[in-house]
Amino acid sequence: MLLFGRLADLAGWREREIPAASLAALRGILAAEDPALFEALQAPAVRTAVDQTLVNLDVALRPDSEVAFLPPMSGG
Amino acid sequence: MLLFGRLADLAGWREREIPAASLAALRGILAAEDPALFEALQAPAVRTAVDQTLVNLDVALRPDSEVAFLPPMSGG
Amino acid sequence: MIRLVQAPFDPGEALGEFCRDRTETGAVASFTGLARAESGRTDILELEAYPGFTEREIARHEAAARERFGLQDTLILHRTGPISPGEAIVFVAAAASHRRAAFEACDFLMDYLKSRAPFWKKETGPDGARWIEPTERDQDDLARWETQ
Amino acid sequence: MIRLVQAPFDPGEALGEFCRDRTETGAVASFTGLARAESGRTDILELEAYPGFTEREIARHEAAARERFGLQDTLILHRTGPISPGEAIVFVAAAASHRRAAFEACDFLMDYLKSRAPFWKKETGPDGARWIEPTERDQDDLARWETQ
Repeated sequence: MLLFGRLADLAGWREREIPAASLAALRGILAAEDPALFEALQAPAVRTAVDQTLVNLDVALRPDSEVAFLPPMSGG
Repeated sequence: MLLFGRLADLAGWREREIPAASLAALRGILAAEDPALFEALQAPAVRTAVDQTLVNLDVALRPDSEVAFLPPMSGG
Repeated sequence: MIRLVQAPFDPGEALGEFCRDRTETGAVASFTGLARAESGRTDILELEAYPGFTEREIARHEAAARERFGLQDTLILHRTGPISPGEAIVFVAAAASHRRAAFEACDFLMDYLKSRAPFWKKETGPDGARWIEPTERDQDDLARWETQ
Repeated sequence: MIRLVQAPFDPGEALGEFCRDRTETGAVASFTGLARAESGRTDILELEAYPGFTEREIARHEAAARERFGLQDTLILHRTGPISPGEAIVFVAAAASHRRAAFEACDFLMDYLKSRAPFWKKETGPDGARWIEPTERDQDDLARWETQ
């Protein structure tokens, strides 16, 4: 699981291995472990990518899936 | 007197000394000498500059005045 | 083409290379975004990307721009990591046969990069660090392309 | 600044110099016009200026652009004399704190250069020579700035 931008600052880490069978299960684990991070991930502006593809709904995860939480983006 | 662009091609010269007391007098000399050039200079799209300043009406000329006839411009 | 670059780059060199040997192009528009010192309020800018994902998302928008504006070619260079004031953050170039298409494509790509491309930007100055998010103006700029 | 140049120039070098040591700029837009071969129909382009007058007229429009768009700086390089396909004819750059102003200023200056700046342009190809005058599209492009 990957965190970017202010989400990584909030959590205090950028990358971790977390065993979970689905996105919903992963969110459940985070809710128990770090409620502030869980809350931040629920914001509508935060996008979720699974294996580098944006997803809008819950999806199943494989053991090697890469989940990334993306706060509002700004380049340039 | 200076000619630019297609006016110079039409006249076969780009620069000449022509004694004339005013723009109108200069045009008169050209009308007698080269009617095709005179005609071309009358086109509304041709601008006239005296001493590098655009003029719209007849003006008096000094012996060292520089008169330029400018056909439609296009750079870039 | 999109390239993420970690070291400072010269936008002039990028433009020079992009223009080279183009005998049928006519028009090349470019945009260079430079890091501002903001009178001492910003010491360092830090740009984070999601390698792989970031390039792929940008390439998708590059392809959309080429199609929409009938471009011959595009180039995007984007810095990641720490950036000092005066350094180039982003360089965008578009080649077309007419200047209007080249200008609009650069404008379109920059609006996208500012508000939608997968980058995260942190400014650090004497008052501490803050994450930059798209401004209302950035959102308005982007919306222009949706209503056309 | 406006400079008429007789030898081929590298637009990349011009942009590199223009961007150098700008710690408060943010945005640099540029435009490069390249001579087209038009699939063999054009061998050579010849640009004539009225030295002194041409620079002064362009400087007046540069000043107008700086004022209108709140620019920090502008640079215009324009070739004169014979130009081969692929060579840069014109380079325009505008520096501003926001990208919209920089883009619009380049666009504005190019529209002016195409239709009103004191240059005369002759194309020579296998079918002979012809003088280029502003197209209807160039006139329409220019008119956009008058109605705003």
